[in-house]
Amino acid sequence: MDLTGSIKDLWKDIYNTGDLHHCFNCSTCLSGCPASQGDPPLLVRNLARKVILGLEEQLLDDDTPWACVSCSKCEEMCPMDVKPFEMILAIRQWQSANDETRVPPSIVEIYKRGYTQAVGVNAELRDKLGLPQLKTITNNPEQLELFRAMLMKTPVVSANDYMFGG
Amino acid sequence: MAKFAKLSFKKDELNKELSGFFKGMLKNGAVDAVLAPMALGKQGVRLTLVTSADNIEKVDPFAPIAAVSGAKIASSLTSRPSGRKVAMVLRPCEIRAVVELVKLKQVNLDDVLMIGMDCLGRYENTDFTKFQEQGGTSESFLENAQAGKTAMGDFDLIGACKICEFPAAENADMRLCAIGSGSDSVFIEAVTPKGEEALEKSGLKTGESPAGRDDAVKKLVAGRNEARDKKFTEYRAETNTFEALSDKLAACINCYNCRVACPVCYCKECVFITDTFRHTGEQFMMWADKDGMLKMPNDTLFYHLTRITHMSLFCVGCGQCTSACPNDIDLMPLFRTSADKTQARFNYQAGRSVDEEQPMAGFKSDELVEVTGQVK
Amino acid sequence: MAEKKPTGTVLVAGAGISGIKAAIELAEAGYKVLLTDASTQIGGILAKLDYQFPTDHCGMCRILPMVGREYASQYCMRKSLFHENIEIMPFTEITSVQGDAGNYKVELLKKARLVDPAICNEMGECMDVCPVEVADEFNHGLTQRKAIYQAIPHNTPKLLLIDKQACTRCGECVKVCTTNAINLDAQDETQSREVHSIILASGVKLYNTTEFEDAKSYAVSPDVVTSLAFERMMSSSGTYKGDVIRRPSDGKPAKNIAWIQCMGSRNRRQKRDYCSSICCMFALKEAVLAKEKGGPDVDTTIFYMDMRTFGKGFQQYRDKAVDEHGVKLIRCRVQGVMRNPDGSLQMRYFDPDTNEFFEKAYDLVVMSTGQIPFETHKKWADLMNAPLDSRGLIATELYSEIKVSGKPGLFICGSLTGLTDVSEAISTGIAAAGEATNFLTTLSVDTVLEEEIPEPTAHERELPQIAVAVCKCGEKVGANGIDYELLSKEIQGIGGVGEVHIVESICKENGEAAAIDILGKTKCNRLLIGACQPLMYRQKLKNVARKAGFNSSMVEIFDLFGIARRGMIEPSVKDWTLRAAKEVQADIQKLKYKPALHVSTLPINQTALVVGGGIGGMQAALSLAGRGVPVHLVEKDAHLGGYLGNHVEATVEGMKPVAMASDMKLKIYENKNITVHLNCEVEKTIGSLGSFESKLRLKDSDERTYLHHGAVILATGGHEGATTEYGYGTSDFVITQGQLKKGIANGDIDVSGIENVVMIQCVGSRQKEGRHYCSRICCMWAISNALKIKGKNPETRIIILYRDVMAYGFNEQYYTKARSAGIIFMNYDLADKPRMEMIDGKPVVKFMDTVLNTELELPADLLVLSTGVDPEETNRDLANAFGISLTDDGFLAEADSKWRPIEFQKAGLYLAGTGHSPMPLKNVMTQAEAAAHKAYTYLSGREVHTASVTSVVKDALCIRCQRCVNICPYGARSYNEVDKCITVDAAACQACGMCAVECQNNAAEVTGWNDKQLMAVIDAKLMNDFFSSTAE
Amino acid sequence: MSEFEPKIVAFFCNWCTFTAADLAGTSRLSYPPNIKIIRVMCSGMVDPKYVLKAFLNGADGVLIGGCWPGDCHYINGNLKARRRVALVTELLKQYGIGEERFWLRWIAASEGNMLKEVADEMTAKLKQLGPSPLQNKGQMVV
Repeated sequence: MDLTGSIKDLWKDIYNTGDLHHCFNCSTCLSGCPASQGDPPLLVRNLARKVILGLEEQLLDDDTPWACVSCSKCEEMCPMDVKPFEMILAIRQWQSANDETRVPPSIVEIYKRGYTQAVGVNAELRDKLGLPQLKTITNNPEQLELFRAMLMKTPVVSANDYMFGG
Repeated sequence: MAKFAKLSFKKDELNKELSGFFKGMLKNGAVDAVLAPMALGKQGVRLTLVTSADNIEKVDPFAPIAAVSGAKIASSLTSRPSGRKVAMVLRPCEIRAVVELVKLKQVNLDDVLMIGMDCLGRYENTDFTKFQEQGGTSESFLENAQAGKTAMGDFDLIGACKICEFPAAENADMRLCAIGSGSDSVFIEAVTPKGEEALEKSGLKTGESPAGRDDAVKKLVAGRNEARDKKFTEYRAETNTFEALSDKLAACINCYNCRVACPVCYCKECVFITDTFRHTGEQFMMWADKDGMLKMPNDTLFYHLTRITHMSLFCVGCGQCTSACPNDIDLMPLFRTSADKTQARFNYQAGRSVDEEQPMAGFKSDELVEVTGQVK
Repeated sequence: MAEKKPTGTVLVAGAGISGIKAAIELAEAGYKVLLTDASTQIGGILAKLDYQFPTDHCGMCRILPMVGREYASQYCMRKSLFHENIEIMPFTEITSVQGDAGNYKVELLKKARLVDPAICNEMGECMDVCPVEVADEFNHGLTQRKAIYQAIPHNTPKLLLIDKQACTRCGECVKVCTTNAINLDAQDETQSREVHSIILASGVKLYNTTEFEDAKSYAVSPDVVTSLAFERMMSSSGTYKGDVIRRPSDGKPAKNIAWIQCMGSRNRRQKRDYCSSICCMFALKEAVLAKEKGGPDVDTTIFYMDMRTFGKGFQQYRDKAVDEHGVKLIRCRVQGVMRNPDGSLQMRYFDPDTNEFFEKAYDLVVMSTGQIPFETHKKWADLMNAPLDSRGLIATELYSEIKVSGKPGLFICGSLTGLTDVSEAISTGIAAAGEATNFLTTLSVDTVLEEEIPEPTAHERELPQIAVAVCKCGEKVGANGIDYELLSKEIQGIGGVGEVHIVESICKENGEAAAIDILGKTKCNRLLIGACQPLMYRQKLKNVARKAGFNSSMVEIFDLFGIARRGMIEPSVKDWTLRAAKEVQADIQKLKYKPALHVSTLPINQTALVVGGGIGGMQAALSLAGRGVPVHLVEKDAHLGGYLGNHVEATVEGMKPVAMASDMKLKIYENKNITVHLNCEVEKTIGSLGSFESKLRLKDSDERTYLHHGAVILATGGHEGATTEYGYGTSDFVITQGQLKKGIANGDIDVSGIENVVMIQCVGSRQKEGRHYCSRICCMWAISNALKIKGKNPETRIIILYRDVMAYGFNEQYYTKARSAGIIFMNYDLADKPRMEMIDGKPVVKFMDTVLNTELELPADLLVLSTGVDPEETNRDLANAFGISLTDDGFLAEADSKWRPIEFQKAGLYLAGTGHSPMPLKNVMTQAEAAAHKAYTYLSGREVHTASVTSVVKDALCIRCQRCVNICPYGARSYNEVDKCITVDAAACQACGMCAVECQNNAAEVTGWNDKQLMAVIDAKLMNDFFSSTAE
Repeated sequence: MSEFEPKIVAFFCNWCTFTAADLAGTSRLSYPPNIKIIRVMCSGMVDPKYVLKAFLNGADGVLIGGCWPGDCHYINGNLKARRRVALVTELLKQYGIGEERFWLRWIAASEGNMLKEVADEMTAKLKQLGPSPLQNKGQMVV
């Protein structure tokens, strides 16, 4: 991809702090991020890189910021104090501001499986640690059906029901 | 590709023909001098340094005798070089000793034209006199020896020669080839460019190569190897303990003749005659007290063992040590069996090449790990 | 006659490797040193390390003096250190410093050990009976020790002490002590000393994982250890006695070990925005050793951000670790460690090579903990009333990392100059000694006057008669000691012994007098003194002998207790006595056959030759000339200054090499002591320390000049590397960092309107083919150039393509500054290098973004290449001229990469600057100062004393085979072509005896270690009464 | 008749192995009195003559202790020693003194425990082998 097309100063519109550019891609934000286990995975480090390079289209199409579960581990552990969580929120705002029709994919996710993102994916690890498997709504179909019906009553879902595959 | 010049001779004229060759080289300035065995009448056959072409007639390289090792003479002639070109006619074992001495900076080959002769062995000095009395000549010797007939009544070749694997000379510029070249001719081979130049100057025509030579040499060596292995096995069985060994050496009187005669024992003075081994009466008494008695002279086994550590890596098996012993201790197999092991350990071969580093001169950080058997 | 000036004295605070080196260097130069350390012993961190990178070996002893070696201890540095001019005060704090440069008044607090090492006979029962057990800090709490203990196992004497905090004063130890060495009420004592100069050599505090909250998510188990603790786990004297490495928690062998880099460092949130410099190599070394010790099935992984292998030989070490030992390197900083029920340690990481997440369990996790410099710097600054810089570090002068700003006479070295590896610690130590000497020469002080060495007398050459003096101190020996009557009876019977004297406590004054009196009267010509702690009393006893009229080479001291007791537990009095008598036989034989030795002196030509007129060479020349040493400065080009001094206007730290160089040039031409030889090259140098002769060739001419000098400093620098990669030379838009630097400085390159700049690092560097090393300065050059452009034009987009950003130490701050200025750093892989295409006259750079994992491209208005540093080609000729060797990369090969970084194997030859390896300006200055001091140590006097024990040639026996010449590791032996004989350079010879063994008839021999002596010793050892000492 | 007690002559390098011996001493690790230590400056200083002398004088074993490769105070003395030991071993073997009686070991300054192990191990080995063929014949046979 040719960078001449990219917007050098995009970061000013999205996350205009003195912190962003300190990122040196150490991946601390990745290694402990629960949402990085989702599909597609949230890769905080990559978001920072896209903002810095000013890859507008890629960022607009990128739904992973919505997968963040706000645990703010990255915020706590980032050695360069980039404040990744704040960056993620900033990206969400910027995406919404640049596309009124946008339906946060997390809602689609919630509709699909009852959660914004994959819960109970770490079944193996739980086994290993001798923990019982989570009773998630995802693997409790009739509960999930009720839940979907409930959601369908909300405007944002009913207005875009085509997105929720009926 | 080596060049050969055939030298045919009528009966009893081998040396005459050879002297013609040397004369040619001296006359045409291929060399300024020749060091070669010469027949000096009552004085027997001795290495002689000849500078005048007129004196070269008596040259007799194939005579089965080596009163002293030519390597020692080579050292005297070249360790402080004269600057004049010398052709040296030496036996294979002498040349191999020379190779070691070059590495030890005792021989300088810059002005030397090395001529190696095919060697079928030698007799002890005393036996050689008998040999001549019985009318033995170099020609007869060459002929008989190739037929395996070396024993003459009560004497035969020295032990070293019987088990020598190197009848043909390596590391020579030229070679005098007698093995497998028939009874009426020898060949002169130019091996190196230096040798070819000399051969040219000598005026001899180059031509056919000695057809049967390589096979003859192979055959000879095979027999020698067999004899060697037999000898080694016997000797090792006889000396497999220190006690057995010291019995073998019991007759030693610390005369040090063996190291004087040894071509690779190159020290000025042996350590055993330096102050280090000038013991005090108090010490002798102390040692005597240890076991209640002390055989004198002492340090004999110590001497021989030390000599092995010093020169077994350089030993070329010429047998001069045995010849030199006044008490007829057969030292040759002692050094050869040891050398066989020590040289093998460092896969080194004394006399093989001047470019081969002597084992004690170097080291590697990642070698011989089995010695300590330790890993960090 | 002139009145006696005081002896120059220097306080060296901190007895780590740099402090010890500084002390030794000052002592060698003839000054008195007071060497203090706050901890209970000397050695600093190195006391804990068995192995150092990049050699994985020890060899600390190589820092001992080479020429004046008999003035110093001749044993392993781990035991202890001794030098006639050094007073060592461990367990001592500096409480106040009054006065200023030239006459400091220092208050010292000598902590009470509660055990008097001078009396303690080291039987150790006290440790058995002590009921208190506490964690042993020497092994980082991985083992236990008693309240009365020995701080470091190797120390001799043992130097026991009592841990006041832990001690319950139960008094058990006092009861069992047979020598009354323990005094539980002993008080700390204060001392006041006057010194002329001070060197601060203390290490800095290390990041402590129990102290800082950002460590909490890692230090979750006893199996998570610090890198220093890991060293103790590997050490033979450590936790597992050199056995395989185990998990502290349950002792299971650790098969799967991970290292986490930058613990505590490179952390903006924790206000620690610096790199600790050595941890990367430290971790690599530990990973390699872990594999060597534990075998191939041990798995080692290092989690890193940038693998900073910037030093000499480091890149090769790294490649070897990865390619040959299979150490895994993963560029990811893990967020924490989780402890599994089975005790294993779970970590989740993202592997950028595969772009996948992994969860793995490890047996052991090692935290590469860094430095916390600020407290230490603050403490010293307050005490010395020295300035701190903006970073909170002791401020040094702009062009020095040694000289404290505005405080003449006060210097720093070692980790105070930034966490340093061994070779840098050594260099800064020597340089600090050099600066201190510089300073002392401006004062009215003297060096220690060397006493006259008596020639051996005829009496010494007579038949050996040995007087044996046995030191007795009743109370010390007590119950389990030696029967002196029996001992002297036994010894009297040994041949060669003339007299035996039992003298009461020679270590005390009255005993000393008595000994001198008795021994003064003896008819004997050799003397053997039996004492309890030879290492401790060596000097005192030697003085006794000298006062009694003995040539010190005729005196031996034997260890009455140590040797006798070795291998015996609680021997009976008789056993012990007989063993002592038995052991002493060997010493007597050795002394009996020892020739009368005497120290010879070498005349010194007090001139120095400095090769290379760059900044390093000029600095060395000025430093020497400043101390009154005449210097020949040889430069191959037509002008002084070298690469830096002619091309580099400014560095990122604000140094101005060109200005600095022109200033130095002025000083040099003004200085009467310096003769400059331009357009000259050294063709051949012969001779040895003190008397060299060099042949100079004037370029493109037959003119030859001959110089005579006593020492040589090679300061051949380097220059920016050449390249043909990335279309260099085909387009004006493709230039090197050097060209850009210069272009910006002199305005040839206008960057104001410029939009896109791409910089590529490591061009032709850090790869097996090409420069197989890191050039160390390129990252900072790129950053400083990029910042300049940003300064002129903030809108410019600058992308720096790097492999590892080598912003070690406080350079990290410039890396951070660059990023916050909007400069974009993108990592590339050696296997997938960027490519350049010329598209309508512009270089278009195509490269893989290893973060987004997509191919990017950018047309650059300027493509700037970091082509590294090449050594001077002329090094080859120099190597031949001086008989020295080069590294595979063509740099000068120093004697020892860690312990003798600025010396060559051959005495009298030293090196400094980029000729050694690429390095920043400050390091060049340090090495130049260090090399200058090395040379000065010998050039300051008209002669140097060689050791009395050296190898000699017995010419009458010598056959000139030159095997000794080939075998000598110090080039001390040479064949003199003119006189046709072997000569020995007595200053270079270290008396290792290799020549003596190589020589078959003892024409080569080490005096004092000859065959006669050794064989007599063997006889003595194999007497019939071999076991008499253990009979019954 | 009490158990056979081998006599072992040990040449220890001044820098590493001798320090290890001291360390063993100060750490109060006892090792058999069968080991008679001779301090030399470097393992590279041990002349083959010394080894022969020791055996001829009735030693049952000879032990040379030096620094690990790379640690040598004199850079490479230990590596040269290693070649010499290989040489001397080759000829001792032929006359009934096998490798098990002549050891070279790397023992670093901090390896006091290893020094003890080596000393114990060698003493045990020699007890098992019995007296050297030269035992008590030392000067008589030579």
